[in-house]
Amino acid sequence: MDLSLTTEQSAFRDEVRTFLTDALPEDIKLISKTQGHMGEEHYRRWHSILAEKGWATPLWPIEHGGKGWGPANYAIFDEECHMAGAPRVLPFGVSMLAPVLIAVGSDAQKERFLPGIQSGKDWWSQGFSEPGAGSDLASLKSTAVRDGDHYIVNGQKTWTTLGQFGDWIFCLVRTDPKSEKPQTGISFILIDMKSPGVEVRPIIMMDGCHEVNEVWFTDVKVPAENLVGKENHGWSYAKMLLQHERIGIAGVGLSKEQLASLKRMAATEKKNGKPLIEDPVFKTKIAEIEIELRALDITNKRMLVETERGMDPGPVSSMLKIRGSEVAQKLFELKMDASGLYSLPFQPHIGEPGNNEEPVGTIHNTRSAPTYLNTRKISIYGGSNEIQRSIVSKMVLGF
Amino acid sequence: MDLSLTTEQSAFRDEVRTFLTDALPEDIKLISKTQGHMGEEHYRRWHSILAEKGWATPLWPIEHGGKGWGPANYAIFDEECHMAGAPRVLPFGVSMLAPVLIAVGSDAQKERFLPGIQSGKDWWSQGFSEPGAGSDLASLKSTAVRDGDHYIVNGQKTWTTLGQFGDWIFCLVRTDPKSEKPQTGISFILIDMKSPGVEVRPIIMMDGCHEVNEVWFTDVKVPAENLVGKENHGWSYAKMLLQHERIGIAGVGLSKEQLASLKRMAATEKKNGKPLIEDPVFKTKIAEIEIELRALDITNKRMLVETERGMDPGPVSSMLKIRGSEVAQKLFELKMDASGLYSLPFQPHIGEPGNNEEPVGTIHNTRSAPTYLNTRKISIYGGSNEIQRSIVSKMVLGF
Amino acid sequence: MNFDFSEEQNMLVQSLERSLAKSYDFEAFREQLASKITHVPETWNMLAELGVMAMPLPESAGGFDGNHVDIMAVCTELGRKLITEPYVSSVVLAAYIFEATGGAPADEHLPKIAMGEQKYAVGFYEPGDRHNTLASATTATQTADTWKLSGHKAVVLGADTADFLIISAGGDSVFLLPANAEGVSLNQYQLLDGRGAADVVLNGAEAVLLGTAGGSAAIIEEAADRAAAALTADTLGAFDEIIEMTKEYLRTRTQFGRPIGSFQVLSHRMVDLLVDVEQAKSIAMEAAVEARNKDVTIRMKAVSAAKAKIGAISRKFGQESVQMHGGIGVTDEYALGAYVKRLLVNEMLFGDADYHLTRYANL
Amino acid sequence: MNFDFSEEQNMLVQSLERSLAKSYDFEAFREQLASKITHVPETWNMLAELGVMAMPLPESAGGFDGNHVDIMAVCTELGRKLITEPYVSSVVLAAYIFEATGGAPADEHLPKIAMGEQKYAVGFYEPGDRHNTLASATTATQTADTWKLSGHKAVVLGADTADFLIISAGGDSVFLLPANAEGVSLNQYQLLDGRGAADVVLNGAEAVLLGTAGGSAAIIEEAADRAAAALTADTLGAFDEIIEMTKEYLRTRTQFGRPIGSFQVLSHRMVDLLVDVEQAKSIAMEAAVEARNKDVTIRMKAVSAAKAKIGAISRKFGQESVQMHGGIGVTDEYALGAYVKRLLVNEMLFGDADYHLTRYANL
Repeated sequence: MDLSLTTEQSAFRDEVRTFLTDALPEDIKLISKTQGHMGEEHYRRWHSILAEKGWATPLWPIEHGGKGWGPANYAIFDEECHMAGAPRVLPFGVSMLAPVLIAVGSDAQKERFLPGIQSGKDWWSQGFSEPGAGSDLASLKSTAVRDGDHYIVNGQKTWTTLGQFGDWIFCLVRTDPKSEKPQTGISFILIDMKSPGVEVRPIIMMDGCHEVNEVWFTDVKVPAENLVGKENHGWSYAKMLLQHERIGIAGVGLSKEQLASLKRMAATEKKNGKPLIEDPVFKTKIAEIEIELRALDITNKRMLVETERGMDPGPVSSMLKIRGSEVAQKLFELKMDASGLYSLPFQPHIGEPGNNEEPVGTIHNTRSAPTYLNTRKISIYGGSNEIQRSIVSKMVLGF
Repeated sequence: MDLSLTTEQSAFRDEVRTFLTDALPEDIKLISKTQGHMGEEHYRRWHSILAEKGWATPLWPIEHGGKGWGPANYAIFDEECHMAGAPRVLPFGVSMLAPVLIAVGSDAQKERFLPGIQSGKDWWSQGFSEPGAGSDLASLKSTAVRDGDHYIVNGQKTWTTLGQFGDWIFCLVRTDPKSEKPQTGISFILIDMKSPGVEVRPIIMMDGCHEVNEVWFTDVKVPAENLVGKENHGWSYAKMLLQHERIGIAGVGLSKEQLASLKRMAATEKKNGKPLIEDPVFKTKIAEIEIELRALDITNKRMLVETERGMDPGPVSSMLKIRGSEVAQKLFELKMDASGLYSLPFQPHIGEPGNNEEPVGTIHNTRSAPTYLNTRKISIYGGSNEIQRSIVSKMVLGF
Repeated sequence: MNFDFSEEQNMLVQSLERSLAKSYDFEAFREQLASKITHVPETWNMLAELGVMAMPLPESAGGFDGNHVDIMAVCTELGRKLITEPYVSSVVLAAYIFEATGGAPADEHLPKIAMGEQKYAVGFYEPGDRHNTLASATTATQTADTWKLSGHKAVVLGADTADFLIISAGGDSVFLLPANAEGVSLNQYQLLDGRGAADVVLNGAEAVLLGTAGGSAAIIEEAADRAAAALTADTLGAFDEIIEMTKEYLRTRTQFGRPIGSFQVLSHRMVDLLVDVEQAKSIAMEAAVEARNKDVTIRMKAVSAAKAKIGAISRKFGQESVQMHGGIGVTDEYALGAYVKRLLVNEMLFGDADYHLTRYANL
Repeated sequence: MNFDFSEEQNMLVQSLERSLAKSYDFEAFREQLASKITHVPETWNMLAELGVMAMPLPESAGGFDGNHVDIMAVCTELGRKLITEPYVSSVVLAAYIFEATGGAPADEHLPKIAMGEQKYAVGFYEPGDRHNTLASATTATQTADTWKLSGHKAVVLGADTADFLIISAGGDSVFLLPANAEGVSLNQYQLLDGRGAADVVLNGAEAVLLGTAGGSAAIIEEAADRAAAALTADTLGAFDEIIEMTKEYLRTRTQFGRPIGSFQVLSHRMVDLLVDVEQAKSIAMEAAVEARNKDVTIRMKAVSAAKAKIGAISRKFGQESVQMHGGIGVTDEYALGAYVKRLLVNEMLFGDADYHLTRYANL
């Protein structure tokens, strides 16, 4: 038993740190460190910096231009990126669509799409959820009807994260409305968002920000060659894809950075004339969540090692998602508590390009409540924590 | 809106206090105040003191020897009894069986049984639960088969509280094994526990004490006149009976006494050389539960007033049971925490008649962990908190 | 024991409900918010005409000598309808300070509060001193015939649209000045839930002393307690709406072919919220009844108990109701989020749960 | 990174499992308890023969120079089988103190610990001073050629059957004396879970100084930390058993015609326990790896994190597993209660969750 990094892992971590120190632009870092919202340009700029280094798609197989890292190295990379304040690499193209294309896509599709994903030229969106099909994805209603060389797509997707910047979207659509089970008769299809009949409508979140969208399809013509894999087999590709969300699902890097930021805030804020961090009750709350995170960090690494060793991931990713989201949400909550009255002024667009508002309190205070509200989504998206518990229970208890 | 007692209620509370000061024997009070287990003699002695005053059965209608108190007065009485350290009046005869007899018993049954319940001469036990029928009472298996003037009873009851002292037991038994629904075909019957074929076997609880029992029936002959109400209608009488558990279900008196005792302990125990009650973290824990109890006290009184006014009690008793048990259990837990290391020595029979052991720490410390363990039952018996939530949900949401 | 509103209070609630139902719906509320309007004169005047401003004031000021249960009745409705008017600032905080300090300013301003003719905002808190009601960095300097105030008051509720400000200095004196006085600069903004506030920076602004110099610490604490009690009532209204919305959603939204409320983990959590609402009502009642108690310990205990407990319940309510709704719960166009934000603001103003729990534990 | 036991450790665990499975079942355990037996010589000797006593000791004392992960491996099995032998008292606490203080006493006693020839108990805590490891009311007075101890040590684990006692005085010195020495009176008892302990009252009892006078505070703290780490491992074994028992019960017990595990409120709570067990394992591993770290802060942080977290999880485990079982969960004849009591004892000894959380927060 040895909980420290191996020599190779330490060296790798140092390499990542050096790279981040050199390559991460200050303006982007500042947005992260102040809980701001990244704009399209920030995401694209950071993606191309990473792509140049070959680190935008490090988990991809080497023959497709990846680095073939194992999950442990990726976890080190992910954590260092969070701690440094780098934006996340959006997963939709890189870690959701690409593994499916690599596994079941045609050679033409691989050739056509993988380079754009890797370079970041093509911004991909995900089109799974629908208004009546969130946790219960199998009840989706969007349709694609074959018409010669094309499919005609109709329907509505929702919760499309950053879809307002999307060039392409991969969608689950119903191709056989008469199939017996709701999971069958679904296909996986790639749609150019510039096609006539595609409309993106913003959904404003309760923190006032535009992060997700509805995407409407009205008689959209999609070339038949954009079907991925076999018609009516989309459900199994979607399941494969969702499994790739596992690495980093515990959000250890995110939470470590939030913990550090919470401590900085609590050292500045005062309670009864003394730094809040010295208040016995608040200090105890910080200690509790810090210990939970400490345990989560080790649990996460244990699971990664098991996975690298080939163990069936089983219910592990669900367990990491449950506890990881709880830890992160608690940290955002404590940051709001630490902010006191200055969490209340509502300045949703502060720091966005073109907005020159000054924060009423500090930027950390001002963003604490909107961020708390926004991150309630962590326990909802990607399969709510209730769904995750049901998955584990099914596997472990049989119910 | 006025949260204080009315003049009449204040006067009544004073009367109860004076009575308790005069009439409650010191030795019995000491057992309560040190979380001890009452013996048979203590229960019987206190019952006859109350019976003499007419207060053993104050909720009974006046024509049956009761006082006809409303629930608000009873709540005052109940709370004062707890605070003074009086034993509870066992509910089995007084508040469970008697209301059923008064409602649907024959005149002969009323004449035969009510006086013994009132005086405390007859110790009644409850025979509902069975090994396979706890929360799911309708699946009970004990049978009573009519044979001339008698029923022949066979089967097993369990969790029979203090059944080792019982003179009589009221039971639910299956009289029509072929009925369609499990709830039908059940009868309500009174059994003399001295009858041949009745055997009481102790169940030892994890705190080491003998509080509940199994009661086995092997070809027990029960006179047919001991059937209450109509054959096969027992289920509805049982439901009627369980509703009478409502008053006092929030356990406000019990919890108030525990809170007072917790504060006394925390003032004596030391942490870092200072009284534990001055520790900011522990003090905050006490404040939290004290506030919850404060709210519960008012909620309980509000509900009583509504009930006296004739409002359908609806899901109220379930809600009071849920929160009341949570509050009480938290208090027992904090008392154990306050006890520190001296909660660990195991002295289950200390203070029982004939046991002259000295407690290793103080008696409060020594009893804190066994009491914590024993009172885990509060959220299980009388319909677990999960069952209570389902009852409320059914009424409020329809599911 | 009596846990009901009086007949007058019930009538008041009914007319409030009717009037607010007419002028307010959620779409109108969203539009108001988007236009950054925190105060709608028609609504304000309607409240004045209904008498809910005069109600708690003394008869001498044209009021009806009401009590804090009246305030509870009103504030519950304001919370229920997400009303952003600075009612608490004028009618609870400022009115009480005028009453308690008396003299000519009281004679002049109380009738204006009763009629809704002027709006007032009261600033106690200061940057860096969190929930400390008696924050004391703001100074008052006496000159020949007046006082000059300097300092910074944080997140002053209603100060964005107030005509007059009441400001504490040194933690134990209170002063009155027009919001547009020289030396006053206001940084005005909306709070999370659309109510208005401002940071008030004073730079030698001329002001009138209310009551005696150094003699108002107890008045400041009572004012904050009364406001805290009022906000717990406001939260009750929001709780009711959240409960209704969530019950409805659980009943009607289907997943896997059944209403999601039929999933036990959701229905049981809903039950816990229902229990919490009853507890919240009980403890808010106690705060309303005791908010004006002359026994300071009784008042503080009741108010702190209510503010701490309802604060904790609010947090749980926000989290649980959003989680039970799923995605739609975090969007701006669905009313739930607006109520969740209302809860947060009520939670933090006039002492958060931590502040009041600590105060309670030390009483 | 490597989260596994070594091959030697796995072999050790397997032979322990085999040997304990032979001698122990729950009925035998209940009988032992009822007879108030806290130490069974056959079990003790079996542990000695398996080498688990020698294992963590230095080679010079006939040991195998093991580490604290070895201790973790052993203690997990002891907890799993509810073994009441005073292993931690002798092999973790006393052995470390001898090692750290050295000299003739170490040379004499360490080999006896390694062979299981003598049993030792170590007393730090005192009445009224709760979880303070450096409790200092016990005094040591130096006479011409020896030391005399007076004072009261509370709930000394294993002192009921120990041959020798190690006692701290003044919070910074440690002394050795035979348990049957003159001036020692033992109030012996079982703990909740059947392990043995005693309150030790010293009345001028003659004792040998270990190490230097006033120089052992750091040793006392490290000893307590090593014991605390060992108990978190003991708890892991109990967790495993509780999980298995509860899963089995949820799968097989039926109510309303279906297995109770199919009720979502129960199955989801079970999942939370499963997550907690993974967290507990992780943090206990860290405590085992760092329990002997020369960097005191690293050691204290790791041990306090583990003891606090596993204490909190233990409380939840006890409550949830009992609640999911219903009535049978609170009876003595069903094994669950025995494990729940084991958790409680592990939770409270060598600093409870509150003590360690506070210590962690202050580091």
